Amino acid sequence: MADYKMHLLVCGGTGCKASESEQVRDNLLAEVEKHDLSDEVQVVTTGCFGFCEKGPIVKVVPDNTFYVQVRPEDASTIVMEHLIKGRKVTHLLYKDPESEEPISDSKHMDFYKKQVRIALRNCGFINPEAIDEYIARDGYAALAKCLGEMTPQEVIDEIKRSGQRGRGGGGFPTGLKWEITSKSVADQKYVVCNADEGDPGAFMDRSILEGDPHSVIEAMAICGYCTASTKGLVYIRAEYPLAIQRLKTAIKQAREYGLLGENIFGTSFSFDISLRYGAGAFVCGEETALIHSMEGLRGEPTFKPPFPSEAGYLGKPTTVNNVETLASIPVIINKGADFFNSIGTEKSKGTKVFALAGKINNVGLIEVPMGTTLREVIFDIGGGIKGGKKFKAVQTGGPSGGCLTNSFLDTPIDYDNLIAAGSMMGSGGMIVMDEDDCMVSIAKFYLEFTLDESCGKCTPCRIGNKRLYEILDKITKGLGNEEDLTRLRSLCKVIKDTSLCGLGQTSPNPILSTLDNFYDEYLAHVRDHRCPAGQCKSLVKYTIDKDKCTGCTLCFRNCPVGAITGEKRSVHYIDNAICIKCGVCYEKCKFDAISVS
Amino acid sequence: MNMINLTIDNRPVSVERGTTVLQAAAQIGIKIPSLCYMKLEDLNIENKPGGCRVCVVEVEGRRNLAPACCTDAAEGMVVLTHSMRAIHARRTVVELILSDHPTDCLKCAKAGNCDLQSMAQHLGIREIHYEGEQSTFREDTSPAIIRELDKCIRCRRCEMMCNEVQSVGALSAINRGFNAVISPAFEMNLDHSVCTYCGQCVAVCPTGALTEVDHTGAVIRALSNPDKTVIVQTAPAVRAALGEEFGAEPGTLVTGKLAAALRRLGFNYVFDTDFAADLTILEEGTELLNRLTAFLGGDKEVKLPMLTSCCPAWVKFFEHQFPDLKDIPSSARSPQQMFGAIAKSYFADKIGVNRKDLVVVSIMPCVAKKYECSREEFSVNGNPDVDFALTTRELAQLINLANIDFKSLPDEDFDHPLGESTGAGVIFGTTGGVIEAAVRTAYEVFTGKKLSRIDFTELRGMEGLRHATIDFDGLPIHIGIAHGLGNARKLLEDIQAGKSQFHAIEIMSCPGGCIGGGGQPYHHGNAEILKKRQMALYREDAGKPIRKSHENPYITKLYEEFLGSPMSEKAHHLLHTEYFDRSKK
Amino acid sequence: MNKIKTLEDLKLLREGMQAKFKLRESGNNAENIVRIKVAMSTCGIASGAKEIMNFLIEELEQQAIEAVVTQTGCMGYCYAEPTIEVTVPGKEPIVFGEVDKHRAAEIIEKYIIHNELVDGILPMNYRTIDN
Amino acid sequence: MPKIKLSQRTNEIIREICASFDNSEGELINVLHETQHKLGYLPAEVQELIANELNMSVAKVYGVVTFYSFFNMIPQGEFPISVCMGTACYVRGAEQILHEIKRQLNIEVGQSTPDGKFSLNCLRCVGACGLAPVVMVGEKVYGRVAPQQVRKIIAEYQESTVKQEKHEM
Repeated sequence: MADYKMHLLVCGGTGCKASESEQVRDNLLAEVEKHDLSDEVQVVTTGCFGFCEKGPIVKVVPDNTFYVQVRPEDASTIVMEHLIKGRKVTHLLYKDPESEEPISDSKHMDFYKKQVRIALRNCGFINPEAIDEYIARDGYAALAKCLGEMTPQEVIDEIKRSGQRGRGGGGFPTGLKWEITSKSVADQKYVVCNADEGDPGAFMDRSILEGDPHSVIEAMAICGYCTASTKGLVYIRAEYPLAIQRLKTAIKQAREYGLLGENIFGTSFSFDISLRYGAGAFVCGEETALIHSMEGLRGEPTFKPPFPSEAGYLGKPTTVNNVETLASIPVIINKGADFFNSIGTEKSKGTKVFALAGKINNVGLIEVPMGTTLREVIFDIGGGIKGGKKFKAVQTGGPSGGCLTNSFLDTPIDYDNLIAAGSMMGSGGMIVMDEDDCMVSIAKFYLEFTLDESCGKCTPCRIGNKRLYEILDKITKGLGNEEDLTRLRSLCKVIKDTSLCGLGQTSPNPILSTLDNFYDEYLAHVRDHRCPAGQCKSLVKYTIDKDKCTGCTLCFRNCPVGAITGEKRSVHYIDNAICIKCGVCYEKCKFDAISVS
Repeated sequence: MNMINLTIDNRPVSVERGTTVLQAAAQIGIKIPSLCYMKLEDLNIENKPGGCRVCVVEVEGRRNLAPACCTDAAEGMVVLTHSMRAIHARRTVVELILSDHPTDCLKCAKAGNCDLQSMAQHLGIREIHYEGEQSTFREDTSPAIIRELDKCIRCRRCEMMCNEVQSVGALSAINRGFNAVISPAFEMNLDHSVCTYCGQCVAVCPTGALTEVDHTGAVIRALSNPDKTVIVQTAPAVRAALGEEFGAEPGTLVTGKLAAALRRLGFNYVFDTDFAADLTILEEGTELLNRLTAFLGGDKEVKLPMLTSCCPAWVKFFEHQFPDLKDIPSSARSPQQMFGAIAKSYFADKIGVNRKDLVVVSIMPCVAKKYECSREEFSVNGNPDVDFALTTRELAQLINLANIDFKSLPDEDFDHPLGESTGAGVIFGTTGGVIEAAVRTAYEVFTGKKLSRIDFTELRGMEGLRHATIDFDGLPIHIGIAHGLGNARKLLEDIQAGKSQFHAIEIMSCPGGCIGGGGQPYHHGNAEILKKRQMALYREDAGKPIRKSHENPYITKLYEEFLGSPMSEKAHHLLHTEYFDRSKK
Repeated sequence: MNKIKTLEDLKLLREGMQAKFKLRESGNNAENIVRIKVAMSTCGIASGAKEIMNFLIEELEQQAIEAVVTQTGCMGYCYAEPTIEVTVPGKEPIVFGEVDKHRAAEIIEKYIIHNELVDGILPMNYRTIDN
Repeated sequence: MPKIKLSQRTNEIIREICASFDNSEGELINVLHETQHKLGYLPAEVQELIANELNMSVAKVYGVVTFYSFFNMIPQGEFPISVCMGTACYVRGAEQILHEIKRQLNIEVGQSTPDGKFSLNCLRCVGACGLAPVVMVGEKVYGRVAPQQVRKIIAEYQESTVKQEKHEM
């Protein structure tokens, strides 16, 4: 029976695999066996370490030695030197780029970990339904500190000094927002948590509420203290039943502990929270629309000013903050503004949570310091593109954002850089696209979304976006011309310039950014009536190469519409009148016999 | 201190805090075009959704263009209303609206009066660069109003009128995005809804999406039928507004030309609804005095205040929304219906014409009157007392059709006996007028004394809710006045709550009263027009030799010859009515 | 539970809880038990985390292994759901991804009982703010 | 729209819900959520009653119901199928899945099969992007769905007749 004293962890992430990590593992196994260490040393493949640029990676446990860029031929050295002689293989250790000193222990090289978890600090760590676990991790200590040791203005100053900006997309300084509400005079004020996360492909807020609801409750109470509000409301999507349930449990527990309710911590401050449910309207993420929705009305935005901080819910001053913004507040109070503003870039402080999705290996929820580059996010943390395909674009900011290309990969992510690059931070959805994605179709996809979600109140958004969509639809059907591209751009600008709310003002961004970055692809559609990515169904045709087809019938069997005919062991044919261009045959064919044109 | 200095199109302007850029620009003669924005000054009516985006202007330092209608002027603001960028955006926005709008302007009911049409012309739009799918909706025809939503530009004025001003709640924005539109619940027909047909939605609709049902054809047919005797009555507010349709200044009285025009159109008798207004005063006034006397005598069964009942939209409003109060309004029919009932009995007998061969046409400032004359209780064996109600606008149409040059018409008089009226009948057309007319008669009947003054200025004005106390020779009579159904609702809620102190309340559905009716020439958002019409009616009243309804000799004659006395059995049968619970409760 | 009235109350509670967890994690005394956290966020549950949690509880009980199985929120490894974190006394917590019943059984058998790692563990690739 | 008459019990349920929110107009959306939760959908008669109880115009209620995609005016199928159309699912082929479901069931989005068994809707991101493309049948989430699997997923429910625990009107 084996009793392992040591483990060799070989990264099996896609990036490392591409650089022969499998061979490294096999060689290590062979070496271990050769030296008869099989009972003491176990070689295992792991998931991605998030440090793909230095892969393949081998980590030795329990001493946490971290070897980088390990070649298959290094296996014998590692086994001989490290396992047998107990000496670290210095030339495989990661060298500090500044001091050139090798770093032996992964405990001392946290910097390779591109992620820093502040808003997500408790997610996946504590039981979200156990307030005690939250308290054990300094939960409600920030609230206690605020109530016991700080004046509201001091708290606001601290938040202002932290440089935190709203994580919902707009990037308005949080402290300033609080200050405006605090200075508004009214008999009743409100704190609203905007949990109407509607961006398709974004699930940051949901994860925080599901994983750490108390951090949001605590922050709302702190905001209540700062702004002299006694009522909090969480506006949450009805599509998030689990988050709703966890939040309800958390509120109940906080009340039982006296952390919500009358005279919190024995002070004169009272605060309580209730829930309001969204009902499937993306535009309600816009704060004035959200407030109307909470009032039981159609979620139509109204012109600002007045801002909610002056006249919001029921006409009273209201602070509206996004979930992620709130989740970081207790950290700012506990660890101080300087801790927070030491992270990030000049104008964007702290960390940002992203929901990494699309054609990427490590789909997931990540949190990185502002200023991390897209390349680090996509290729290190995200483990690169799925299926070894070529990276084409990354879409940030959801329907309000844009598609960024290769040339932006080394741009440090922050509010201003993303806007300068033609996209925006948005709430943090990050969708990665590969060579198979047609950028015109992507733009059309987003427009369809906006069209569906436009409230219909203002002309440019209601009709303008419809017209944009129609032009894009025409282009993807091969019916467009170059003049359409000019019209597209011109209309985009007017819609941005004249729309009532943020939804309309940003809805053309996916088009403008793809026009800027993928103009050739648009040209191919309108000039040659060709979709380079082969995605626009009207423009593609699947054909079977009769020289390559072996008559294996795999395509025939998989075709969902019966468009393929052919006898066993003889050449098959696709009837293009029936074909729905789903591409299944293309994917299934083992002989490369099916081509797209 | 509270003045703000800014620059608009390179010209300095100083405005009060809270002034919008649109208003500030207007102060220095810069008219920024707008479509959805509408403000009726002094009537507390404002539509400011900021939705059409036609009024966008460039404000220095701002990322986007700003809608002038909802952007407050700020100190040091630099505004450009006609920069390239603003013009391009404005034209594109209008092009977008046009791209979702039918182009059948030539045969649109609103042609020539359409704000969108004028806007397109104003901006010189000759091409629409963004054609595409148009939103289409089912056309809805009700007894009074036609909804052609394909022509709706989502300005939301009708929704605002129906909800905020009238508190009727028949219309709401529904759906969203490209499919968003203004509609009754479940996209049902208007006649299945709680709509009162007050027509205020029609009055403010900038396009042809909301118009009245056109009865001009039916009237022409009747006029050209030799077997029919066709008579016409014309409501007080019409004479103060019809001139506008022919280029006259708002507030011009065209009573004489009106009578002349109607005669030239071929009506056999040209009468005046004002006559019926005088009759109404006698019936309603008597009813009030009866109720008042009984009440003062301690009769617990008697309900006060008494509410006027001349306005058909108001009647339908309380039938839907306050059915529990349906015993409170006077049982007196409206002047239009009193006229019809008398015309088809007393007058028909007089001229020896069978009621079936007598066609009664009314000219009304109102679209609800079309509905009112179709109410079953106002017909005898299927023959309505009033056959057709035309709006002031339809009459203008008819005058044009008949090749009449209105401006050059001589002044003529109404015919007798149903054309004689007093000043009291004239002021029925404005808010406060009905109750003033009633007071003039009730006072004299109640006290037995002659009034020392006839003008009750305390009852006049434009505020939505007014009240006054009139001394009936030692007895203080508390009077309430509401125009706009939203204001009426407040008084009704007070009554429901037992808080109302009034003895009598006058209610008119339309802001300003009938002069602001849904059938009047379009005011295009200019409240001055309403005020001028109101002043015109008071002028006409002041110039009348007789100014109290009970002194109208033809009314006296009518009672002597036909009705007996006010509230007599015959009067009750012909001139009074009952109300129905139309709520779904 | 009594209400927390003062900062002191909170501190006491916090310290009490921390001590309790430390006890569990330090692993050289009474609380010498295995701790398993199952990521139970929407996508975790959608990919079967609930079933895995039940399975783990049953299996551990059947095999008489002293263990506490709790739920937690999203660990961030959405591509590898369901994910669980296993802390064997005296050792660093280890996260396993794509845990189906088969793999869960393997984790108990190999890792918890025999200290043998299984392929596909997920290295912690982020920094925390704890220090 | 066919008229239905609400049963006494349904009337009571709605009144209770409205009362639990103090018959307050501002709570309309909560009332609608709760009512739909109990009754499954919000037909005209239900909206009329709610309008009455909250003392507001039924046009406004309808305006709100038609604004939010979460509210239904027609009964959902016994097994409501929702295809996630979030971006992550879209780039991983959600459109083909949707197309395939439409073809299999011969219905369009927003419709139900004639036997009332299935209804089809699109939704925006259930937050299970790691499993894209995602299809939900009732509460059950199917991840990483391929067009060829659609037939099998539907077949799972074709035979079954689990009655929804919704209150009958």
